[in-house]
Amino acid sequence: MAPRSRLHVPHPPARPGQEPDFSYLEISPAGAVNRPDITAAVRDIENLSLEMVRVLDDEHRSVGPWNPHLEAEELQVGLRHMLLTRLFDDRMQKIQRQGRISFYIKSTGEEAVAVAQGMALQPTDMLFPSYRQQGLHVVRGRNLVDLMCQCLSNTRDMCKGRQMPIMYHWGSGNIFTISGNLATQFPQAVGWAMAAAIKGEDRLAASWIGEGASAEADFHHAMTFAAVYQAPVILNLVNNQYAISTFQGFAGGEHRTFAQRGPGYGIPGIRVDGNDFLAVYAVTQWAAQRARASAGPTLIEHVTYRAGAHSTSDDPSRYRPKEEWQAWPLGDPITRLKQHLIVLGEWSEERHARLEKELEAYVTACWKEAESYGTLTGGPALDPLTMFEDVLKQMPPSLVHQREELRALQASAAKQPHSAPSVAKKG
Amino acid sequence: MAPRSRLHVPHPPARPGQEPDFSYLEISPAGAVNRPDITAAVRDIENLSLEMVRVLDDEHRSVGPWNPHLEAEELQVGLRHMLLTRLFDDRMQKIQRQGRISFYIKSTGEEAVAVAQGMALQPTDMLFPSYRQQGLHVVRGRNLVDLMCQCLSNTRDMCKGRQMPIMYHWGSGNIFTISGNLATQFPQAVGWAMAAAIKGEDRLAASWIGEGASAEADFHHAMTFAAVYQAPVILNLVNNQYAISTFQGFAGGEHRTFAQRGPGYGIPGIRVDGNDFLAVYAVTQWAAQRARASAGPTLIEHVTYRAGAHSTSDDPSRYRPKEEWQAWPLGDPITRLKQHLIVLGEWSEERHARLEKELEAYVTACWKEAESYGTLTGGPALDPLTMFEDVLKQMPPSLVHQREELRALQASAAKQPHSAPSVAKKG
Amino acid sequence: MARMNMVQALNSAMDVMLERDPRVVILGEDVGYFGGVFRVTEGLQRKYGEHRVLDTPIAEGGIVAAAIGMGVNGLKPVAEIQFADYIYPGFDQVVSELARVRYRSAGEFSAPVTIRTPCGGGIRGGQTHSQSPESVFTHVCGIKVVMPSNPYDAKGLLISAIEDEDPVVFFEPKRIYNGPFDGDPHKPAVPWSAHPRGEVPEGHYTVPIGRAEVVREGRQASVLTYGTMVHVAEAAVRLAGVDAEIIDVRTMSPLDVETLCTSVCKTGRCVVVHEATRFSGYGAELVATVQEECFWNLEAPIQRVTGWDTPYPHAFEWEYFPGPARIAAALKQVTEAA
Amino acid sequence: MARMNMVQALNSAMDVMLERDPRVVILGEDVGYFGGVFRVTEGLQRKYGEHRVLDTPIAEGGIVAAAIGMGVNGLKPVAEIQFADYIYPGFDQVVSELARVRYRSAGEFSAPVTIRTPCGGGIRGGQTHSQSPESVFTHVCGIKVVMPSNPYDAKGLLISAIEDEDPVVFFEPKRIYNGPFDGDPHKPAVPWSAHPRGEVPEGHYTVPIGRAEVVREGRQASVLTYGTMVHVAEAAVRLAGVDAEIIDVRTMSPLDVETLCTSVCKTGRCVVVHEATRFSGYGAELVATVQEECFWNLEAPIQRVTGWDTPYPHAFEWEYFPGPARIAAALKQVTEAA
Ligand SMILES: Cc1ncc(C[n+]2csc(CCOP(=O)(O)OP(=O)(O)O)c2C)c(N)n1
Ligand SMILES: Cc1ncc(C[n+]2csc(CCOP(=O)(O)OP(=O)(O)O)c2C)c(N)n1
Ligand SMILES: [Mg+2]
Ligand SMILES: [Mg+2]
Repeated sequence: MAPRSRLHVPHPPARPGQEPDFSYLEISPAGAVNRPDITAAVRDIENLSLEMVRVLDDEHRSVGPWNPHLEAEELQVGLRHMLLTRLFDDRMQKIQRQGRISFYIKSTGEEAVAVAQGMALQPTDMLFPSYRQQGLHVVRGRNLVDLMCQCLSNTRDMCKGRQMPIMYHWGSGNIFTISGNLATQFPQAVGWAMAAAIKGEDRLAASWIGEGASAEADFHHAMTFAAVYQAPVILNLVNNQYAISTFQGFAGGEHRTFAQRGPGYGIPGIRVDGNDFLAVYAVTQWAAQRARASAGPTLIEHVTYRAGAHSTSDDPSRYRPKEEWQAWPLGDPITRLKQHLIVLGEWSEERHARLEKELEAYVTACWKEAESYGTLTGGPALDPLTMFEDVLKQMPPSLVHQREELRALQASAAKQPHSAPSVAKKG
Repeated sequence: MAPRSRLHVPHPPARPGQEPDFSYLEISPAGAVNRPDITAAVRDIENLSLEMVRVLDDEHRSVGPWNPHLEAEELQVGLRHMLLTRLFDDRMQKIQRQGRISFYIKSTGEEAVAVAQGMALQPTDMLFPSYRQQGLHVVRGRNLVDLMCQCLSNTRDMCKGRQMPIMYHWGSGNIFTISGNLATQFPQAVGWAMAAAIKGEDRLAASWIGEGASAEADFHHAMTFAAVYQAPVILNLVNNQYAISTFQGFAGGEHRTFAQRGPGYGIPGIRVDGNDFLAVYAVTQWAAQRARASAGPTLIEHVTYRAGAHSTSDDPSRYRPKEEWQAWPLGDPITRLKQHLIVLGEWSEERHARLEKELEAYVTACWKEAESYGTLTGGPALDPLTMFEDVLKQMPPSLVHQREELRALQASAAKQPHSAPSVAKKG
Repeated sequence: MARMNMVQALNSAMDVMLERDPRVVILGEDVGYFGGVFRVTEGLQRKYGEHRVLDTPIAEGGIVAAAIGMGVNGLKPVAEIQFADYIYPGFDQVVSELARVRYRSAGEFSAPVTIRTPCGGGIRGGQTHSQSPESVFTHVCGIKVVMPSNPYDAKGLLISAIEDEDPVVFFEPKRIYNGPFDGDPHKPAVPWSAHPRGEVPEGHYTVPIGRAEVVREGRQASVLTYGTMVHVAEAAVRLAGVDAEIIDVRTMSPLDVETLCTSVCKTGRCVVVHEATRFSGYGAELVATVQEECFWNLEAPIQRVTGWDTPYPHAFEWEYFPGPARIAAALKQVTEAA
Repeated sequence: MARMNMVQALNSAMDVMLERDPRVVILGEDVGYFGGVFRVTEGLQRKYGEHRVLDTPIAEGGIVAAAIGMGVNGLKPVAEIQFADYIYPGFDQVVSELARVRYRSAGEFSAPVTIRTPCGGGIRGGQTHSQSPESVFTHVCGIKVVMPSNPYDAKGLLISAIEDEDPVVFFEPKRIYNGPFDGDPHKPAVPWSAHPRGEVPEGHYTVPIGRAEVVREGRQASVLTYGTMVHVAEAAVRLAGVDAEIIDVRTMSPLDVETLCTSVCKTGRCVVVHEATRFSGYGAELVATVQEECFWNLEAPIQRVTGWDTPYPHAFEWEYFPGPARIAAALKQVTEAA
């Protein structure tokens, strides 16, 4: 066999020890991209998928046709949600490091995606997130205690101890249950939207997928079904540059933007500065108007950066320069919105510091309450016998039997081990 | 529930009893599309995926930059291969109608795809066809008897009776085994091409998929892997307007060409008049040059029409006007090449009639020989005990045991039924 | 009452449910305008409109996923997978999603999807139009798995499946779509109209999921089987001259252990029959359950009569098919065992 | 000889094979530069180059398909599926393609692909990082299915798998990557260096596919198990105080019936243990085979000790896990049965 090879292998711009290099990233100036009518034909608006919609300029002013002209209060709410999401993430990560929960996934650096989008949608719209849009729960007013209890698998866990941390759901909040299997939610959201259209309802569905997961079959199914039935759905591809260790080139992002997948299927694609709260809000509004006007689905690529590790099982210093986040040309979404509000005269460093303190205290209070409902290692605990419920709506005889077997076992065993000290890697 | 629905449902242009209507089809004039250099960047040649490469004009002359300037003899060989493919198909269909084989699939109307492409590639290139590229076997000089024996599941069946008719393969001819599961060959071809690149070989892989099957996950995987590794592969999407009963709109072709999927992944897409032998040849040559120059994969959409039924299990008069084939604006690939040769002064109606007779006789002779090796209902028969072979390279004890069980059973049974009269639908 | 073959009975079940329940929608490849390659959905789109009966792209994973989304949004989708052999591209959505939505959300979300799919061989379909993959689905908790053996059950069970609040994978043995089949392909085809279970009420009725049926009472042995093989077993019992009880399992999961084991404990001898390959086939579960429950009554090892552990070969389908002779031999073996 | 844990042993197997055979290539999500999320491929890309050890897109179906194409083109691909729970998106390519290429082409084409994938629970992975789906693969003819229980076997079996001319699905019980686990999560972790099977030759050797191993001789009962549960069974035998023979099945398919049945025919009593859910689990096949071969020697019904028929719950993994107490109870039951 010849040692020579002509197989192309994508290379990330930088490895640990090298200078961060984001020269591959094509960035449009703020305000530069036109905002077409929602009824425009795909072929007339292909530029949206190649350029980058941006509203906040380098002086932190909002400019151009995509400026959503939000009230200052609304921006403050957005800032608050993003900050709360970040502080919540930081706390939970710390708690995981202490071994008090088994796993965690932060959304640091990407808060604008979930928060701006959540705010641009109606509460009745149905959301099918991946595991990195906890901001949606924050926007919709979820009590953080609920999220924490899920991470703790305690007596108030909405998942009754069945799922790993961060696999939230919220029926009344219209947020779907998260799966461990990547990408599966994407075509489900399309099916949900098809049903809404069949019923003639005005609700839309939105879903989120990582750029890495977009290589899965489900992405293709979602795009195809959405295009064929012109389903009222917003399909969000969050390109945070990394899957776990592999950069976006391994998902097919080397030669073309992910937003360009849209036009390939006859679906408008929009590439947006995912760290620009106003731009994300604006494109979401545009896509939502399209969906509500029966004008069809939209694919949005959010260009952002995963500032933290993939999860608490991951150590990114093994595969990328530590300094990348600082070098990321689109900045930090929280800082940018904060600076914008300051420029508007609607915010200050002092107010920000005060808010941060307030939210920190709130997170602390929530955690205290959550812990009172039990932890992995102590306090009140869920009854293990509940594990036999909800497999089917009605428990079949075999499961009744197995539950009784476990009940008897527990009765006979003086002490049955209840938890493991070891926590290994999870993807 | 509201009876109103805003779900879009694609509608074919015509149903049985209605006038055929191909106004949806965008057709470029022959010679109108530019032929870029094989090193051109995807974004600079997107027009190739929206327009239509055509060489033969309405006067049957070859025109424009894509004209491959083939010798007359080569064109005559192409004509012969296409005609033989068609006559073979017609004969096998008749034979199926007589109940002498269990199933058949014709390629009528699409012969130019397999034949022109087969001729434009090297014999060492590896082919991963779907079930409608029998022309590839013809081009590569396969004895028709071999194909017929496969359809007969007889003693000379290359598949040893294991596969339905038309599921050919040809190891030494570099044509891969056909699967009943749609689309699976597409990413396999990419893997094969990756291996060729890893080994530093100059061989390329080509694969074919129907526009209907392109909705399967495998299409997405093939495109993604081909794009990421820039594999030396030609990915052909044969858009013959129909899956089984559903027109191409149900595969996502309503709002955009299938060729446009290519640029969506960063892969050049070319839309070609699939019934224009010269155009198909030319684009294949271009794509093959790209692959051999390590310039990456190419997606080719062949715009053609499935003139016959989906298979012998199908009755297209239930879902489309009988007259559609006559109304098809891109004509019949055989007639068009024939007329071109006549215009060139290299062919005549008489020679054509003579060729047809000769090939008919050849097919008849092949069939006679094939039948002599056994049919489903008589003559020599394969040993059923061979069914236990090739599950694994070495037969495991359990299968040895099962084979002996069957052997004993057959010995004890005076007469064991060997075939069924009933043949039901297959997809 | 009307006479229906299995195709008509299944069609009638969907017709009844589309009529009664506006939440019911049908989706799948070629199921709409065309009425399905086996014509099981014939006429339904014309009657209920193309928003209730949807043709889909060819993407089984997409079909199942879309059905899940629809189910979550309050519809009751009935998805057709054109051949059971083609359910694998949708396997992840069935196993990781459809079967898990209720559990992982602690009951807050659920997707009451029915997946219909024709299975089994004997129609010269070769290895990719003949498979019976029920076993792998029975290993997946969170879904029910059903296979009827006659028109009456087919309609009643399909209505139950659609009404069920849990997902059901509904296998349709296509060899008996048009008539019962006793395992001899050379005999003239028998239509369902000549069979008592070809009498099918036109309106709504149900056959409960989770209940097996004794289709022939007997004392010498028990045959546990389902689908096409119920009829083949009947022929085998006649052939063997053994007074065997035949049980149509009907629901593979959840299993009606009681009916099965009552029979085997009574007869003390058992043959398990299915068309799928033997190794880790559903028969293994039946044997394992029965030997556990009836061990002290068993007088002979339980025999499995199944497809061989090879793909279903086109030319040798009748040598592959576990026909009456093989079943009869097993019956003799278990009844003659000391 | 060196001391290796299972991760190192598996890594060493690939290292040896990459070195010996230029056809061997590794592919999978994060397996290249990063060395795999469990670090099983650590250092291999650095040593052999990025054309022998390939990071891939996140698409299990694409990974398997690409591996098939590479196999057809003369390479010997070793594909990693990051978690066994994520093999389902590639299921069609495994079942309909990888397992069928040789058969349907009558041996003219074949794809000698090895699929490695970590399986099993006990690492707080919840329902989608804990599954043991071996059963469904054993029902698919045309592939071999293997699961080692210790570093020595892991390396020897993985080398055999890579050298095998047939496809092998190779399950790696991740709970015992770093050390044997006896079922008690509260005990301090034990490293492989303290275990005799943590002694692993550095070079090439093989452990044959298709052969079970008696890991403990005994007279009173036979425990048939594999993977993590081999160690748990050892603890259970001590706990129960029963002189049981423990058999590590090692290769689920093709099964070494002889070794298993020789043991059970000798002891007359049998317990089958696995971590996967019980219904239609691989244990059913073991029970079905054993009762057929050893019926006349069996003195008690064969017991199955398995995961419950629910998804693997995050909070209750130790109540879910078929631990020593449950196995010991089953051992008592079979040995005390009249
Ligand atoms: C089907 C499947 N394959 C693999 C994994 C393991 N896995 C979990 S997250 C992840 C990376 C996903 O990257 P991306 O989609 O970019 O999302 P991000 O984490 O960046 O938000 C992988 C490979 C999985 N959960 N599911
Ligand atoms: C996975 C899978 N799903 C469904 C089928 C049934 N089926 C066979 S051919 C066909 C239509 C394919 O249409 P297209 O891809 O356009 O190819 P064409 O027949 O037009 O060449 C269908 C649905 C199959 N063979 N495999
Ligand atoms: Mg990412
Ligand atoms: Mg087609």
